[in-house]
Amino acid sequence: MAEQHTGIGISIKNLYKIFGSNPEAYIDAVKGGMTKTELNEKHNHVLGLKDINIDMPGGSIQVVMGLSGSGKSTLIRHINRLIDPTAGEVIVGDEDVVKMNETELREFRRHRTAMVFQKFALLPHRTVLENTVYGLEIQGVPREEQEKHARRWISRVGLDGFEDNYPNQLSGGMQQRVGLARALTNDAPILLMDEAFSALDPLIRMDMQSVLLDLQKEIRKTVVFITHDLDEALRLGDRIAILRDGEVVQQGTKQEIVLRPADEYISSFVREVNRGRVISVDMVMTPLSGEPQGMPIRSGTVLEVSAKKMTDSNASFAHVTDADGKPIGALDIQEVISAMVTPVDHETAA
Amino acid sequence: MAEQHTGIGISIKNLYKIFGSNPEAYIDAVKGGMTKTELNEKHNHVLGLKDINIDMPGGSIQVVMGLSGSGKSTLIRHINRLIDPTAGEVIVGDEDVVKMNETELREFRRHRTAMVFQKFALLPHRTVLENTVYGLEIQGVPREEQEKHARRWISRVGLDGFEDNYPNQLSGGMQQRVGLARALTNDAPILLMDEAFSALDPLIRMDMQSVLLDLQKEIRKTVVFITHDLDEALRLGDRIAILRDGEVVQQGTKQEIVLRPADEYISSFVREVNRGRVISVDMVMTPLSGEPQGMPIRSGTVLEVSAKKMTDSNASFAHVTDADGKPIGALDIQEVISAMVTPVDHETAA
Amino acid sequence: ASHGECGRVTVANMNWASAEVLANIDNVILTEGYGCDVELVPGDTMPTLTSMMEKGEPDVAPEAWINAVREPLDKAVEEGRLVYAAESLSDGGVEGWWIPKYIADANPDIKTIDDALARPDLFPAPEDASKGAVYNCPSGWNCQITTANFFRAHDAEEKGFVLVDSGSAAGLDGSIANAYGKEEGWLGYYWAPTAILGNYPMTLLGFNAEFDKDAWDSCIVDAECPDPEKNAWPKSEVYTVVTDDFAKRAGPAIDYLKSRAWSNETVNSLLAWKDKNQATGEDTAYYFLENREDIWGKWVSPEVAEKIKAAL
Amino acid sequence: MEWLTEFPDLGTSTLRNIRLTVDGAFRDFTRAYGESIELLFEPVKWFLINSENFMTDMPWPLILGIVAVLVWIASRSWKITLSSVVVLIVIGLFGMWEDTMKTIAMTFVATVLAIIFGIPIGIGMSRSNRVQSVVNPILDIMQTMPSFVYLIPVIMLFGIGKVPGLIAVIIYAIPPIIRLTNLGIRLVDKDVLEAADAFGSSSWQRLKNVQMPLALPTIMAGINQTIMMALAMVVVASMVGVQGLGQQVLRAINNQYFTLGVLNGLAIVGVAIIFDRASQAYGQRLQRHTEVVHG
Amino acid sequence: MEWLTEFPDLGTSTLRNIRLTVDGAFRDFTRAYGESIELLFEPVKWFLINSENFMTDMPWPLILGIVAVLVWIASRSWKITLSSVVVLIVIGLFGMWEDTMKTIAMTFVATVLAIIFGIPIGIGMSRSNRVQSVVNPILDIMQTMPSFVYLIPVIMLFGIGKVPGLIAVIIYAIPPIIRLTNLGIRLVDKDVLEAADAFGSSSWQRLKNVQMPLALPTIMAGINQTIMMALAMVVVASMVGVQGLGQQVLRAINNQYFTLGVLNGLAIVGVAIIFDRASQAYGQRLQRHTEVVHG
Ligand SMILES: Nc1ncnc2c1ncn2[C@@H]1O[C@H](COP(=O)(O)OP(=O)(O)OP(=O)(O)O)[C@@H](O)[C@H]1O
Ligand SMILES: Nc1ncnc2c1ncn2[C@@H]1O[C@H](COP(=O)(O)OP(=O)(O)OP(=O)(O)O)[C@@H](O)[C@H]1O
Ligand SMILES: [Mg+2]
Ligand SMILES: [Mg+2]
Repeated sequence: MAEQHTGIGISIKNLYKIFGSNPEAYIDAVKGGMTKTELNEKHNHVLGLKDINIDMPGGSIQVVMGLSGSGKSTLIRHINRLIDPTAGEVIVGDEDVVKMNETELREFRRHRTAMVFQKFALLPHRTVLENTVYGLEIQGVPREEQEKHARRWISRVGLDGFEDNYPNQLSGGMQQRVGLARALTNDAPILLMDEAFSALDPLIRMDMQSVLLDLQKEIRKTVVFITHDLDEALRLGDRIAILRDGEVVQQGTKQEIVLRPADEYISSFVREVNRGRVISVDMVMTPLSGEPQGMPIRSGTVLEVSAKKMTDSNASFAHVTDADGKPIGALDIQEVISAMVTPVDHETAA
Repeated sequence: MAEQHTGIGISIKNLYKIFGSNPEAYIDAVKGGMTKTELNEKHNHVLGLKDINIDMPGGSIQVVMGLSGSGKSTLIRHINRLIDPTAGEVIVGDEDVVKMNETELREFRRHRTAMVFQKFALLPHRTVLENTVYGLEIQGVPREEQEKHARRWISRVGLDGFEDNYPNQLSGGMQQRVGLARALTNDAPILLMDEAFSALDPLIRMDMQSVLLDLQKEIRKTVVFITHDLDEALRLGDRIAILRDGEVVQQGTKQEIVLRPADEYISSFVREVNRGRVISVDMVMTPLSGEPQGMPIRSGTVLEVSAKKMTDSNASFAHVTDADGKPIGALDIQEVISAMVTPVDHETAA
Repeated sequence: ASHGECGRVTVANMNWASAEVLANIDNVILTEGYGCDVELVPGDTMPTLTSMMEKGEPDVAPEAWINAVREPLDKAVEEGRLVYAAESLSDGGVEGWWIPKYIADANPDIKTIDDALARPDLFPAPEDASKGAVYNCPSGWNCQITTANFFRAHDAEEKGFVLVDSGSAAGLDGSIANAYGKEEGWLGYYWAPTAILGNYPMTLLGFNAEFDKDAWDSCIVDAECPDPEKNAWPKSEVYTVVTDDFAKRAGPAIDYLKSRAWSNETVNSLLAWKDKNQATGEDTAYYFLENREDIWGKWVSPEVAEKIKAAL
Repeated sequence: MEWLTEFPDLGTSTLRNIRLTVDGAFRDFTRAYGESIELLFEPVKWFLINSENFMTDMPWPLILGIVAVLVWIASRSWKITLSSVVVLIVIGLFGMWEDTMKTIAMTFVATVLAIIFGIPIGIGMSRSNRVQSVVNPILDIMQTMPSFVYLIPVIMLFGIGKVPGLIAVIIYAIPPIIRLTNLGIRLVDKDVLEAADAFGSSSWQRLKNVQMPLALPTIMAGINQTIMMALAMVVVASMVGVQGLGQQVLRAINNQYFTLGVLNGLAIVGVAIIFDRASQAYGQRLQRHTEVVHG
Repeated sequence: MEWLTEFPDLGTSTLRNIRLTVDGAFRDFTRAYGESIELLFEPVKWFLINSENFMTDMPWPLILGIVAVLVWIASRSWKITLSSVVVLIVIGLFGMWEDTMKTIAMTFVATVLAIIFGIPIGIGMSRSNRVQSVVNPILDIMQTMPSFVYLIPVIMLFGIGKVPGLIAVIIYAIPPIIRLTNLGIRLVDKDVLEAADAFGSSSWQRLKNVQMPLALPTIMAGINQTIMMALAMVVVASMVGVQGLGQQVLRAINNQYFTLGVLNGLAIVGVAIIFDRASQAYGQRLQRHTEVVHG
């Protein structure tokens, strides 16, 4: 998609976080290379994040993935400073969040960020509507307007009719959607979403993904999105960063990650992806040598679709064309199919 | 997989659940056909479950899916009677759980069931180890044995070294795994798993799925598994039931669900599945007419693999063989590819 | 007297100064002189007397101000549960309305209750300075009713006074201390001998009437008496009260308790000493026994007196 | 061996001297500053006197009406309102109307003041461990120091009457509300607080929107205890000249009037229950979300 | 118009007759059954007397040692142990050792009994709304009925001495622990309880493993208040014949000895603080999980 980044960029620099009673004491040792296990066993401190450097261009969706416990939630909490780092900088726009004083931080959180929490964190004593208006209420927006926005989003996440229910009357997924509506109602340029769709069924999840993408089309927000679902990551993410044990092991565009995983860890990570629907022909085409053969296929078409087109017309070869119809590469059905198949061996599902 | 069901069967009959202050008053109206919306708007009661009838053969894995808020958690809670039904029966083995008295219910919960909760529900004042032994402790198993089992499972879910941490020191996925270890340590013949893997990354999730499948190979438990991940459902589930607004809209084997969705709702549900890895050639082969053509492909091979094999050897046709190598059907590459492609139109992913 | 004869005696140790001293004197004399096994039991007036009446425990209340608790006490004596021993304060307690000495000195014309009531401005009420105040006796004591009736008999209300409830002895004392602190006027009920009067010199006001026993019994002690007349306070009786049971088994010790009496003057000087030194009741008892054999010598037989002296 | 059972103290005369010196100093202090301190409390006194006059001068049917309306506003429950009125009528029938009115006037003022001051102090304590460790021992002193120990100096300063009574009641009644406000706020779920923070709540908004509502059950327990303590002090207050039911209790005690004591005691209990039920019902209304239980 | 400001009561003579009848009946009752009831309490009395004798006869260095050990066992904190010992030594130096020992003996027994009985009652209350609605008004009565109102009848039954003192202290000190145990258990998170149920916890296991540990902060607040209330009753106890610091306070009050009152009051406060800090530290140790905070 477009490179037109208008939102607020986030740039995390040399971020370290150590959990424990006296983190400062070990920061140098960690910088010097002490491992997470060593720190935990010898000093009973947990290394949450280690030397994180990520640039998130304004207006893009940055996906963060990684094993459970690898520090994703810890990282996202640093962006609005719900957690104070042990060392490092978190530059949002042109301000360092770490250096903000209390008032600045409050204003920053009010107007710049909105967050969806992994564990929902709804206010149990407030109804769905009251939860949803919370951000605007805090900002002092007139009540009518609060409700107008809130009702729109409640309806958008499919909770019409539940406005006056309390969270403990809702199912897990409904609660998660309240959290979502609450964040979206806030209408902040930065959206922090920590496994925001994890409790949703595929249909509503798709729908919510569309909500996010539509939103990106209108107003360009900077979204930091943690997810475990690679399909979702690929669908939403402009850029993906993968964490492991508190460190970034790879970051880049989604195609880079899927096609050129940096190591075994990441390749096992992306193994399960439905490649036919993620990878576009551009990734597998070979440079044109001579005349374009077979049928033309538009650049950007995913493998699944082009395979179907080619087999439907019984063609073993095709060529890829750009937006103007100019041929830019050659396709071979065999290449297409083998790129669609998960590269490593796997059991045949029963 | 095998049909050899040795575990305890669960059979749910005519189950109704209405939430609200006076559910009995409306049960007849609901049986008479009052809808969820009507009940909610007119009488301020929520229809949780409506006329549920499901037979879960002992020793099998029953997956329950459905939209967020469709009543999955409510249903699973009826099996160990954390929720009392408004009407209906829950026959486990040959006892009706609804009719048990307090002592029977307690014994039933101790020795027959173990549960993983959607929201984890860990005991915040107990360490990981203490949480994990909870079920055995309750049963009065000697401490040493409790710990032996618990440590095995803690290690199996990948939480070695965190035995003495409190839940609030763990990440969301780690907490979920503690819930998992707690349920597994209990070693009960019935496992109730409410979105038990939702907070896990794909790798650990796969690993946990394997744990479950391995477990099923050794001891056949009866597992009720709620998930939103269709791939997971297809991988684990022997049978799948799909709920909507408190009603079962379809139940059957996974292939039935994927290939013959009962209605638009379910087909949209299964649309996102990675069909190439779920559907086997048996589903798309045509009856043999004449001699078997092309290469032989073993019955049970998934489409993805057979497509690769066929394109690799440049074959447009192949035939399916049974375990003994006897041809049982014909395959056409075009059929294979088109069965792999998601049937409805979808945007080409960017 | 041998140990066997007297045995265990419990003596109420009530918590105002003179009673405390007397209880400690009894303690020493009964222990050393009569070989009793004495235990001092602390307690407020009413719990102590109730316990004596109903449970016969403690055995002795050395100093009971009869007026304050006349009704239940008379009933118990009638029923034969309690017995009056000596009138411990021989010349009786003095009750009446008092004013601080500095007011009396500054206003020599104030000699009687009526004189004082003519000057509401001198005795401002705590919650309404435009009125004068008469501080009443603590709640529940008999004097609360009698003072109220005096108040009415003297038409104090019409003269611009209010009757202020003091609540407790501590409250009453506090109000005096407060007035002294500010050198303000104070008019109200009080009694002697007490430690307070040593600390805060006060002048007793005349009564404008002679004691009239009939009117007293029929009207002044009745809270609902319709039309009280001026009267005077009789001498207040202060007795040692013992349980009937103890009176019967005490042997010679009861003779001591029946003869032990001292005067206002003695008590006042003793209390002044006690207060000056912030001494305990025990200290004061020893001080008395060491210095005033002239008084206590008369309470016991010479042999007993010897034993006591030997123990000091 | 006596030194073993007798603790070696500073010696009688030393102790006596200490006491005499301090007493003297204190007495001089009250004489010097008594009046100015007393002036400070004039408004309180005025307020107390007037609220008492209001209660006693007002025709009783009106008082009943006012009480009913207030209880109704707080509790929105006919049952509680009706029983409050019945309790007052029974009290009246047994001839304790006037004393009860005086007691209500006094304890109402004291309770309200205790709550008004107690909750902010409790909030302050919950914010900072430093403040907590300073305030806690003060509360310990307020609750266990026998009231007469501090009342005597207070009486020396103010004379007997309503002001020392009020002081005694407040000192004794305020600690539970402070402690339980502190506890309640400290127990609020960290996750929810984090969410409030993430939206940029100021500390006041966080307090008002999250901490107070979620701490409410505990705070209401504090209010209940404060009411109980205030009414438990009625007798002590009457010992320093506050009129009302306490005085009758004292009379009963000093004359062994068992029934009179019980009746007046029950009247105090009745007032306590009216205060308590109305305030608890009010608290209950503020936390409707807890009524909903899963399953 | 007098009927408007004067509540129309039952009339003086009716009321007087009621009182006389009840009083008489009660007196007859105590005289008839006093002894047998007294017998019932013999063990309590015996226990009280012995614990007091123990405290006063024991050489003081041993007492200091025992206190230090007990406080250490409870709190595992050198700071608290050391300050407890220092407080006791200062009390001793100021010549209040013996009275303090008596007070400690009495209030320790009372507090322990209040906690032992209070927690189960609170648990019972938390289990059933019916029980709660019966027990609550009883607690209201226990807290607000002036102690002397019931003490006079108790004295008629038992005479003055330690037993009525103990009764008074317990009646007054037990309600906070009952109420806060009840509250604490009722506030326990429903999700966690559901998990405990799902594993088949019996109600005792659920109580022991989940409800009590999670209600602990609130229960500890109840214990704190119970300790405070018990020590606040020291003076009242001494009015009905319990020896100790309360007696000195009364003496101070009646003689206007300001310093003596303050010193003895502070000794009571000191004892309260020792009890409280030790028990709270013990409670703290039981809830280590709260020390861990996210971020
Ligand atoms: N205590 C309650 N009171 C009222 N309604 C309730 C209650 N508990 C559940 N419900 C309603 O019952 C319905 C089903 O809830 P349930 O938790 O079973 O959904 P679910 O299928 O598990 O959804 P999810 O996938 O989001 O977890 C929802 O509409 C919910 O609002
Ligand atoms: N308060 C804390 N004290 C100690 N360790 C902590 C604390 N909070 C987090 N951690 C540790 O930090 C690490 C990262 O946790 P984090 O919650 O960021 O993981 P995550 O990537 O979000 O995992 P998940 O996908 O499971 O949510 C974990 O090892 C966790 O144990
Ligand atoms: Mg996380
Ligand atoms: Mg659910």
